[in-house]
Amino acid sequence: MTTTDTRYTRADFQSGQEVRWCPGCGDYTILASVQNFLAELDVDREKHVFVSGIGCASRFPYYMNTYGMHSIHGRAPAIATGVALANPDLTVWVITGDGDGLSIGGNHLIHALRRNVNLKILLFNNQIYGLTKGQYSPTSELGKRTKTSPAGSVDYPFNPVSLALGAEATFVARTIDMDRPHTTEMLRAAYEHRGTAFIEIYQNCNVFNDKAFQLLTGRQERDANRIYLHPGEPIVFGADNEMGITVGLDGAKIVKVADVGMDSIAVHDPAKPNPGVSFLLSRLSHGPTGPTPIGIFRQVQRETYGDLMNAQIEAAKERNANASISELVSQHGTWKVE
Amino acid sequence: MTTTDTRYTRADFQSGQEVRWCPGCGDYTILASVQNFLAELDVDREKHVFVSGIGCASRFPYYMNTYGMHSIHGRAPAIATGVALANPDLTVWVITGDGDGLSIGGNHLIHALRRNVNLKILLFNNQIYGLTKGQYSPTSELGKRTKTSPAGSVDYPFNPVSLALGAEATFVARTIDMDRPHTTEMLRAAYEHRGTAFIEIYQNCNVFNDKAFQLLTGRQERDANRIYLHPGEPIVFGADNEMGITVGLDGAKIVKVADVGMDSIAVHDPAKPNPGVSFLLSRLSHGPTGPTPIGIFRQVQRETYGDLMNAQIEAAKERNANASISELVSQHGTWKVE
Amino acid sequence: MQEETLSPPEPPEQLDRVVIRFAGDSGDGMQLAGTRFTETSAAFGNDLATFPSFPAEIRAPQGTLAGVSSFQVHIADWDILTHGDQADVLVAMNPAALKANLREVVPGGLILANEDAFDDRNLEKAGYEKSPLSDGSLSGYHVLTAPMEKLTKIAVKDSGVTGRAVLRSKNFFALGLISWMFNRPTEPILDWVKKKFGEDNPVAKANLEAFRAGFNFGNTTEEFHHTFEVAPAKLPPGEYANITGNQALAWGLVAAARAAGLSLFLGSYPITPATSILEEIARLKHFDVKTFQAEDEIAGVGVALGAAFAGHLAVTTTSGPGVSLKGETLSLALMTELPLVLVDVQRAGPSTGLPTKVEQSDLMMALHGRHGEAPLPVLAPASPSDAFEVAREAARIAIKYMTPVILLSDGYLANGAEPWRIPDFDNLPDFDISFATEPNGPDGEFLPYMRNEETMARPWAIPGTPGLEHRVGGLEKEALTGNVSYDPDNHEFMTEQRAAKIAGIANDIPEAEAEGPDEAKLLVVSWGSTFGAVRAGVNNATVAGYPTAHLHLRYLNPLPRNLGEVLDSYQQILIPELNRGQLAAVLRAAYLVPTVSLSKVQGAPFMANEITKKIIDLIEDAS
Amino acid sequence: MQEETLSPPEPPEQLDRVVIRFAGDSGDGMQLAGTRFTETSAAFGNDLATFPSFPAEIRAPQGTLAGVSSFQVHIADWDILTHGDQADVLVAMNPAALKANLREVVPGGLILANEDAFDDRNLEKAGYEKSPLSDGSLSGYHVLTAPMEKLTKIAVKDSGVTGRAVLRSKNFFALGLISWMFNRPTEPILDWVKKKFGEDNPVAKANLEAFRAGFNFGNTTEEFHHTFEVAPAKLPPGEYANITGNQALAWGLVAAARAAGLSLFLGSYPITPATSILEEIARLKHFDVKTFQAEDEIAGVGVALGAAFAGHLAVTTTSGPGVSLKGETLSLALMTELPLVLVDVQRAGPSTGLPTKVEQSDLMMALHGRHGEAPLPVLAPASPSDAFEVAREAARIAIKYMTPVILLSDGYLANGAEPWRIPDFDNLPDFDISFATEPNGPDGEFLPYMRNEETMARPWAIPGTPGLEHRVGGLEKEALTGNVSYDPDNHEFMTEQRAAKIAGIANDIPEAEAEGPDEAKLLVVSWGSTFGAVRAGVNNATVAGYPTAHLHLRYLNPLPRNLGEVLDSYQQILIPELNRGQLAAVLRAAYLVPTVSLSKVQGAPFMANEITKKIIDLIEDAS
Ligand SMILES: Cc1ncc(C[n+]2csc(CCOP(=O)(O)OP(=O)(O)O)c2C)c(N)n1
Ligand SMILES: Cc1ncc(C[n+]2csc(CCOP(=O)(O)OP(=O)(O)O)c2C)c(N)n1
Ligand code: SF4
Ligand code: SF4
Ligand SMILES: [Mg+2]
Ligand SMILES: [Mg+2]
Repeated sequence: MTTTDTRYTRADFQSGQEVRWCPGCGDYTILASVQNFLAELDVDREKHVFVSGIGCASRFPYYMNTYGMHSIHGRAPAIATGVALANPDLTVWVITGDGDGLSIGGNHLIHALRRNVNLKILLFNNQIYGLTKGQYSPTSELGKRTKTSPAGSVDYPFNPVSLALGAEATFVARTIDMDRPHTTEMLRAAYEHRGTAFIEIYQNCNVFNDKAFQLLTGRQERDANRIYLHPGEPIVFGADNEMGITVGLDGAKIVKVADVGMDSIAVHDPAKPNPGVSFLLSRLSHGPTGPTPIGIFRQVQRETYGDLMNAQIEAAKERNANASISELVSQHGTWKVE
Repeated sequence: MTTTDTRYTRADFQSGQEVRWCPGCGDYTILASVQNFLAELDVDREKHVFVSGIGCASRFPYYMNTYGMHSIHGRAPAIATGVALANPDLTVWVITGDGDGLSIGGNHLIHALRRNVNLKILLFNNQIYGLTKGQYSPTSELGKRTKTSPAGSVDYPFNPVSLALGAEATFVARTIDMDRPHTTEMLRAAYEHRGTAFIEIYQNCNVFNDKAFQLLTGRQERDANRIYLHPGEPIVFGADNEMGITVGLDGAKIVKVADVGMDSIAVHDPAKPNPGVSFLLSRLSHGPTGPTPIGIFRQVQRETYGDLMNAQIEAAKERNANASISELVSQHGTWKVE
Repeated sequence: MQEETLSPPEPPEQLDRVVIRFAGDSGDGMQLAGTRFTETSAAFGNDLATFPSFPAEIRAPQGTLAGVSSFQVHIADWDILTHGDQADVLVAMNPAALKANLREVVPGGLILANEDAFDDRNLEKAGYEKSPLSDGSLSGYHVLTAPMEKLTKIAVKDSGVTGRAVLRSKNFFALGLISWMFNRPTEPILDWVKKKFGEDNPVAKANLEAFRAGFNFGNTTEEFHHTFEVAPAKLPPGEYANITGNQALAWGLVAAARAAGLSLFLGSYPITPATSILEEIARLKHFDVKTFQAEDEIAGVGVALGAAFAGHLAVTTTSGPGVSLKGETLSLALMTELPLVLVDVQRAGPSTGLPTKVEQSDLMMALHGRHGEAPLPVLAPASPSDAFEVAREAARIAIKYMTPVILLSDGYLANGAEPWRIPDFDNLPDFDISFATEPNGPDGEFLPYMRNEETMARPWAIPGTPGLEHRVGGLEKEALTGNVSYDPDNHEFMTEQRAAKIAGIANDIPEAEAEGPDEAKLLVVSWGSTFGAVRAGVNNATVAGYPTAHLHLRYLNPLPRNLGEVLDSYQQILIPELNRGQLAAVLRAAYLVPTVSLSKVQGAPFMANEITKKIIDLIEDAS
Repeated sequence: MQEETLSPPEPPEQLDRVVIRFAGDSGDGMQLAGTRFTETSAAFGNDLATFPSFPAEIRAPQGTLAGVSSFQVHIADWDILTHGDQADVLVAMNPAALKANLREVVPGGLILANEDAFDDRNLEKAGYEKSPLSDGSLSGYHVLTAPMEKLTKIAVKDSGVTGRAVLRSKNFFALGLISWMFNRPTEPILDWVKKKFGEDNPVAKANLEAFRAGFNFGNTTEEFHHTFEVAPAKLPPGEYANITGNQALAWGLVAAARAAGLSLFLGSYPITPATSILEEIARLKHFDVKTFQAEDEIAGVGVALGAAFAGHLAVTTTSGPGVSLKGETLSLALMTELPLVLVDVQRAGPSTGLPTKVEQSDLMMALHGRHGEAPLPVLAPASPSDAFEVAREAARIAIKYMTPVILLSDGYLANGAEPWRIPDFDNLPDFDISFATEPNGPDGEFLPYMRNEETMARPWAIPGTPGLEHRVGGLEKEALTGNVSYDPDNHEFMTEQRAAKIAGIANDIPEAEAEGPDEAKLLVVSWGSTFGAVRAGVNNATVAGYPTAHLHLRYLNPLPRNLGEVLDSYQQILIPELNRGQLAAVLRAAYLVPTVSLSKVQGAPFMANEITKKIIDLIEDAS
């Protein structure tokens, strides 16, 4: 995409630090998507803050020529919450991994989601611990053999989209590193969402978990497996949109459109106040092992924590203009000693 | 219920420690329900272990004449996981509160649920921090005024049932302290479930959050607001079962049975492999502020973490009978110095 | 108005000090009675110190020892230092209160018992076989009894309060009786009741009537003919308010933010005995403060760190177990060199320990409770009112030196109150703070780790500032640029710089000054809330002919720059601590001086006489 | 078979020791080459010590300084102590490897370079303007070059490996050349390749051919005419295996569980450099071990504590940041008095610091990183093989005294290897452990806090045992019953008991014994992984005419009971530490002895000569 009519180019968002992911890592692609998107966005560079935890993905802030903090493992949502509440003018991005965000950081993540703090959370899900060299993560499939699960993992994985919906998230989406236009679309929607926006990004770790997303990225396989969710449109997929989704008492189901007729295909509406159907869609796959929905699952407005907090502060200030420390300390009564 | 044909009476499960909740606290009722249930159950007393965190609810183990640990704030699911995995013959109960289990302990809770460790988790939800004298909790309603939210809470609450379902729980139920027969029924179902069983128990804190569950416990109100879920039966409620639940594209809805006809009323099936409909039901209320489902939302079989782990260990032992330390340390080769 | 008639008939006996303890069941309103008595004494002009003590349970069973709640207040006509080692007067509302508190009453002290509560049931609950009021076991005390419940019932019969609620006013009966006995001004109490409940409220009426009944009971009952008076203290002139340690911390932090021209951001998770700081600050939104009740302690310090990065005065408050959880994030704050104040209101440990009781056992954790070489400033207030100044000081150091700072208060300071001479806020110095706005490097570059020459602080460049975009993080930083650096020499250099920055704060804090007679050869060194008891104990020893000096440390890291010299100039060093010798270990390692520790780990503060006794023993042994 | 013909033509020069460093890009297989060289040297009978060094990134960009990986091995015909201060031989697979490692080569040392990699692109990536192989800058070294890539390509052309994969074998070419030069037995290497890949596998063939090509290149190329030999060391007789610190810990823990007759339960969360302990134990399910990869460090220690309660030998492994998180749970383990071993494989801090580098800066945290009075035993192994025994010892103490124990290893021990004389397992003592099965109280009651008279340990009564139902927890425990107790005296009593129990372990560990000449007036005190360098440095000083004694501490808490006496018998005490003086502070506080610290905080181990130099300086200064 061209950026001639904006102030910025991608280079303006590249920090001097050498990018040090493994050659071929999906993180490069996401970095490029984000940098290009921010250049297009044309928002003052100093207004962006990237906060991350620890992991390969979490090195991200170092490569962004914006404000940033490469914090500690799992705590980025909490730290970012502090940044966002302290200064509502900033756009605060959280970069996290499946280990960082769902294992050690799971609690901060679900609390940020329910509070609806104004954060944009990008969870790079490579279904593995990359930085520590290949242990299974909370999104690794059952039976996965890694160094810490030599006989196969016995940890049933999370479905990050389901978890986010269960945690009262107002914006939940999924995209794929390799699908750059879609990634950009999701970034834009997240940016425009007021509140916590959560995007799960399927990211290939070609060193420790190569081809985990092959079904969604392989030339041969991807058409049959990417279920794009477009608001207001019936949910269909396949090379010729021959497949579709119905939603009913047994959950969401994959059907041949021809078998049920287009009218029975569910029309996607991420803005439903009730997250129930979004949740049903999230259950279509429990990982990228078959047809998998990609796109925005849920996108609703709810007042943000920050806005509610600031309204209380403003109201208090109005009621109590010129509050002084002397008054404060005298409120329960004082006496004079002459 | 009579216990004459069992070895135990309630007294056998009462420890010598004086029970020290505030008079009128719902915790007393739950304690009685649990003690009576265990007496009925007729399982060796020493096979029960109660592990709790910190909070009023978490004093529970002290009052049980079983093994127990009153641990630290939020960590009970982790500690209990260790107990359960170390000794599969035990029945391990986790007692936690809405603060203990959903605030500081949220991560351990969701991970226990996804792993399906063989634990029975009783979350006493009084929508307040009792022990620390009345601050809002992650289940307190928006706008609640407490000592730490004098202008009203701006924290959008969790729905514990939704959260548990989003976290891949295999057994999720809700009951009410005052409804002792129902509590017992839920305890029994949880006990019989192999895997992590999660029960949210609405518990009245008459000191800091009195009447939070009035709609479900008040003589006047309760019939109109308790939606009992009975497996295999249509979901109806009201004094004359005049109200019912339908499930459709817009989620679960409350309807007059007369308006839609009994055939349109959803038949409850907690054993559906897909948790979608259970989730829809959980969205009928976001707290006890109107008609609220009570009962088992989900109950499915999935291999437990412990069983899978033990199978791997047994298989390894079989393959490697009589493994010796000498062999272990020699596996990469040794040499002799004469 | 009727109040004016409430005055005692004969001239009261003058006392220079008295310690009164109100004790009853936790439902009996003893904290309220004590607080009201304190406030009226403060208004009267006494110096005072208080010591509330709560049961650990929210509501322990009524009438049991576990349920006893007490409030001790020490009033004097001079500048007192402690809440009093033992009580001169014990108000016992039931047998359990008597039993639980008797060992805290001076021999020959006055016991004022609510005789109505000494029935068989209550006696049994308290574990008495016979009534101590009649079995002679209290012969070493002066015992007075009053049928407080009966008289309260009668007094409130027209108030509109009925049923069991009637008895709730019996604390006001007791308060009235004690107020009469100690010749207190009644207006402050009566006014408070009216203001609190509304003049026409039945509860207000009941309380007022009960109070008057108690007052009149003293007035008219022969047994109570004798009254006492403690004259106003000759405190330095000024305006005074009563203040608890947690209030002082809350207000001091708000004042610090004002002084710095910053918004205050408090990220916290409730925990006894720190919670009320959060609760107090949450009420102060009109001071542009943000409070965030986090999901846990780690998030509490995490949000605070984020807010610090974004330019707020960031604070996190907690108690011991919470500090154990915050170490990793504190370590990040230290590496990113961002200002942050961590308040630890210490309680008795380890683990959950005795959550409502005092201890000073987190000092070593404050100094060392993080992985790696991670030195931080540590400060501790000496008294509730000192906590205001120390809160400001902690914030000043955090901002000036771009470092997390640990403030060690404790459960004794948290709830204890004392009169505080309100400072002249206009003349308190503002903090000199400036965010970076311009590049500071040679080629118009911004160098986030270029240090101020004097303070060694790095610049505070907050997000939103154009041109200063930079990244911080937990990996070792390259000097100047702040880029990630794996260079061995840089790591050593930065480790030394971080240490030197903290050590250098010693030049920005007062020198240590021991107080006491010149001939003293024994120095007592203390820190934190033991100040009052230790100072009183030292004074008493000196008066008793054992000249002793006292040095109280407000700064635990860095230590005052002349401390080694001061310690070297004494022959004996005694270090009383509510732990097993933590400060002693620090001083021994730093200065290789022999020390004697006086340890107390009972969840209770020192008594002055414990200090005095130890001093005398030591001096006797040495001579 | 062809191998037999691979032997050098002229008799080799005899050396008593040599240090060889393999260095290349992290994709070049240097760790593999180094490990194979080590194994064949071990089989040959040399004593040896290794030091692998990895880049911090998973895959730093190829050819850059950040991407350099190296493996140093020290082989000798005598009992060596360190991996060698500097390398005698550097194998440099590319310019970056040369640049990054040159300062670690002895003056006049041999540099063996892969000349094919010194092209313009690689030179630029490494920051060279001209090729150091030709610009004279290496004139202080002996430089040999070989076209390793070209020759490798030729050698493997019939192996079946094609394309870019061909070059993967060049590490075997280098290994062959070095093996020839140092007269190593080739069978162990050739056998290993065949076993690892399968004899007919193309990769095996390629590696074998590349190895032979390297070996033959030495044999036939004039430049390489000279070869060396390091004779087998005269190690104590026995069976030996090569062992790294993390392997030793893993195996030691498994052995400890066997000795105790318990199942091992490891609750852990991956973190560098501790992860491989979890990875190793996860493979050992046939030893009835359970490993649990927890959601975080808190859960890791939490599950372990639960397993301890249920009667397993419970362990949690981590590194610095993880310990910062585990403090609260450790405090609970201490209060509940349950056995638990926490292994901290220290890395350079604070915060994320330098995660792959060594440091000893967690000692103070191990001793004090918890709220309240919370003393715990702390042990540290001296070398990879010592780690096996220390793991057993930590478990023994934990179980015998019913306490959590902290074992402080570090990143240097974790990956470094040395030959280990395999103990005679049949003769290692079993641990004496018995679960409680019967009530121990007067009336058939079970008293969970009734202490063993000798050890002061409480009974271990595990769930499932009829009649011993009891509750433990974090609130202060009443002596004997373990019920919750708020009694002040009980709290002090229990605090003292917990401290006395740990202090009493001093009677169950060996006395401190300094080694060195009688005339030594200077004592060097060390702990942990610095053992080898310190011992070598002390020996060298003594040999150089500066008689010096050495005391290495395996037990950091409690300290050996005679330590004070030992320290007092020297005039000077030098304490070298990879931190800023943490042990020094401990010893100064405990014994009031003056100490001199030698600190190194560079993410790297000591070199022996750093120790020697400091010793000589100190002795010179004192005389
Ligand atoms: C407190 C703490 N525990 C553990 C680690 C080690 N650690 C660093 S990153 C990581 C997991 C990373 O996995 P993920 O978040 O999926 O990121 P990825 O590397 O796959 O992008 C772990 C366990 C740490 N740095 N800090
Ligand atoms: C680490 C730690 N943080 C905070 C506390 C203080 N604390 C004890 S219980 C509690 C909340 C209890 O709420 P909940 O779990 O809802 O239990 P309830 O008392 O309502 O039954 C808190 C904040 C603590 N004990 N430990
Ligand atoms: S290890 Fe995997 S996730 Fe990490 S940088 Fe390499 S390819 Fe990417
Ligand atoms: S505070 Fe509330 S929850 Fe706690 S014991 Fe009292 S009534 Fe029960
Ligand atoms: Mg990952
Ligand atoms: Mg609660």
